[in-house]
Formats: sequence, C-alpha cells, structure tokens
Amino acid sequence: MEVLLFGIAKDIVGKTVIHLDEGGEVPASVSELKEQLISSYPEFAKLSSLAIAVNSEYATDNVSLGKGDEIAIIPPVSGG
Amino acid sequence: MEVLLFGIAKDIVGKTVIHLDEGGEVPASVSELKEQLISSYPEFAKLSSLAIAVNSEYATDNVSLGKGDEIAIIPPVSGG
Amino acid sequence: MEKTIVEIVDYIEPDKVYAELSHSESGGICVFVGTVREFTQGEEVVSLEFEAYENMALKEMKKIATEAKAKWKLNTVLLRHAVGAKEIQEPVVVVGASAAHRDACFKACRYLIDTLKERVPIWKKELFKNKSVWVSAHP
Amino acid sequence: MEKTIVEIVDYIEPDKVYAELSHSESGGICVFVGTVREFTQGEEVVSLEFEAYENMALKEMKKIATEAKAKWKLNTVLLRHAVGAKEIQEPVVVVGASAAHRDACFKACRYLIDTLKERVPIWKKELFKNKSVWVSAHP
Repeated sequence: MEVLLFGIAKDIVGKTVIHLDEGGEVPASVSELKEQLISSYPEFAKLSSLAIAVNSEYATDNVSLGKGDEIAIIPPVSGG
Repeated sequence: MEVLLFGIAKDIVGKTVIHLDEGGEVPASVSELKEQLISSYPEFAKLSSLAIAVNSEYATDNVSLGKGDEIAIIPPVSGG
Repeated sequence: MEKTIVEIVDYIEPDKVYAELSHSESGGICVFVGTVREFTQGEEVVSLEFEAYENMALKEMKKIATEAKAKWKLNTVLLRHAVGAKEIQEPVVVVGASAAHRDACFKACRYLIDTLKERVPIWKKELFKNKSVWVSAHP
Repeated sequence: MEKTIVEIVDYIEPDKVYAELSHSESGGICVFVGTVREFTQGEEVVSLEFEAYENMALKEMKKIATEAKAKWKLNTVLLRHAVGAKEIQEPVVVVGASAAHRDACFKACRYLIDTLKERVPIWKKELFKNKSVWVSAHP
C-alpha cells in the first residue's frame, strides 16, 4: 500500500511515497492510517490539520482503505 | 450664462447648450435654474432625478450661480 | 509607491490592466470589466452609445479613487471608462485595485464600480431595433 | 453556451484571461489574480515554491466551479493555479467569472478564491534568506 506525500509531509518523512506493506501492519481505515503515521512520525501531530485523500477525494476517518486505492496525506493546504 | 446639456437633457432641449441670458431671466441659484428648466421644458419633471453641476461638481439647490460658472444639467447617470 | 489611474478613453483594452495594477507589495489584484450584454429584459440590444461630461467625470472618478484609498490599504487603483459607440460583448468600463490582502482589493473593486455607476456623469443610450433609450432616465 | 476552465500550469498569463471569460450574455466579468508579495509579516520573501497534488487539485477545482455555478447564474468560470518556483510580483493564481449582472460575478469570484485556498491540495513554501517555511503547516 503506497501513500503519497506532499508539502511538509514529504519533509517530515523524508521521501515522496511511503510503502506501508513493507514488513508493517496495513491500516484498514483512514483513522488507523493517521494513528500509524503519528506514531511513526510524531511531527504529524504538530500540524494545524492532517487530512487523508483516498482516490483523490478527501476521506473521513471511518473510510476503509483497500489495496488498489490511491492514498495521499494532505497537510494544511496553502494555495492561492 | 451657458448651461451644458448631456444625455436625455440634450434630447429634451434639442441642443447641447442653453444660453440663459438671451432675453430671459438669469437664475440666481441652482433651485431657480431647476424651476426655470422645468417650466420651459416640462419633460425634465418626468426624469428619475435632475442634478445640476457647477464648475464640474454636484451642486445643492442653495448654491448661487455666477456669470463665470460652468453649469451643466446632469440627468440620471448610467455609466458602467 | 502608490499608483492611481483615472481615464476616459475610446476603447478599453482589458489585457493591459494587469500590468498597470501589478505591484510588488500586493498579494491580490481584483478587476471588474463591464461589457455590453446581448439581452436586456428580453429585448435585443443592437449597440450602445456612451456619452460623458468628461471634465466632471474625471473629477468624480479621482474622488472615488481617493475615497477607496481612504477606506482600504491599496497599492494601485484604476478606473477607466469608454465613450462612443459600443457593440455587443465590447468592454465599456474597467475598474480594479491591488492590495496586500485579497479582502481589501475585492471590497475596493466593488466600491469603485458601484460608486462609479451612482455618481460619474456618463450616460448610456441603448439602441434597439426600433427605438433608443437613455438608460435609467425615467422611473 | 456556458464555459468552465480549470487548469494547473507552470505560468499564469493574466492577459489571456479576459478573452477566456468574455461572453455575449455577460454584463460583467470579475477576475482575481494572486501574486507573490514582497513582505510577509515584516520578513523578506526571496521566492516561493508551489507544489500540487495535481489529480486531486483539478478534481477539487472542478467541484468548486460546479458549486459556484449552482449558487449564481454564471456564463463562464475559470480557476487556474501555477506550480513551481515563483518570484516576487509573479502571478500564482487566477480565478474569475462572468455573469449577466455584476453582483453574481463578484460573489462568485470571491467564492472561487476563498474556497480554492481552503480545499485545493496545493502547498506554498516561502523561501526567506535563511530559512524556508511551508505556509500554514503549523498553528
């Protein structure tokens, strides 16, 4: 399971993609993914907000994650 | 004393300037000018508004008119 | 350095406005362009004709720019109106402002066009197929 | 005929926007251009860098255009954001709308930029002389 990283999320993790299945537990939902991220990278807890996109749509905490999904971490946006 | 005419005022009077001193009474104030206009051209009374500019500034009814003033009739504006 | 542009012209060129309003200390530029619309209350407008009391119109436009700069912190302000015959879809007026923050430039831009329409001595004649009308002249 | 333009580009060209938004049934066009400002809270910004999650950003921009068209009667709607490195005074975003009446195009234009800033996954990094900051990342 790949998770795309943008903006400060990329700096926190130090890469542009996380491969979650490489020897780790695969999160079943958005909330599990967030917990896992914060436990691996505590810096995520310090952001103004932390959103997850599933298949390029904002996803609420209860959304389940599947193998084929395009998952992305959306740190606070600042376009415009 | 010349009075400049624009927009519908020009159509009502049929010219672009009125020469008020040619054999007529010269109005001493904006309100006198308005009365004189409406009595000579009753169509002015039917407009949504009738303003007078003295030296290219909107003038209230009590403003006096002098010989050297640039006077203009300002029918309802509709720029933009 | 603050800049104010106030003009009456024969033709509006909307494409030059961005460069005129651009400013290094501005984060936002808001521009409004008024154009000739094809339908007015169901009747087909063939063309428009604008007439200005130019001296006074320029004076009022400068006052409006000054008022806007007193109300909001603006870096650039522009009011430009066209006169003469205009066809459908042609631009007839452009106003705009730039400011550090977008709220100021939006509010200023709206103020510029609303106040211009209220006060600036410019008159619009709508030409229909069988008649012509000075807009807003009668209640 | 109604038109919607949604794009992510390397460079914004504000001068082409008027032709894109112009519409025979529109009486007004409102455009907002966001540019790189020289001073941010007293510190000197050297340049900016914008990054987008492009798929999702385009999807969100389309949704925002659709929402605006549901809220107001619009003839044309445009949202365009730039990515990559930007210098001071460079345009980074342009949004705009045209409508029969000015109230709709002003309100729509404001909605487009406000909502874009809230929701569209684009990130801005401010580069100062001695540091760089992802804008809004931290409280």
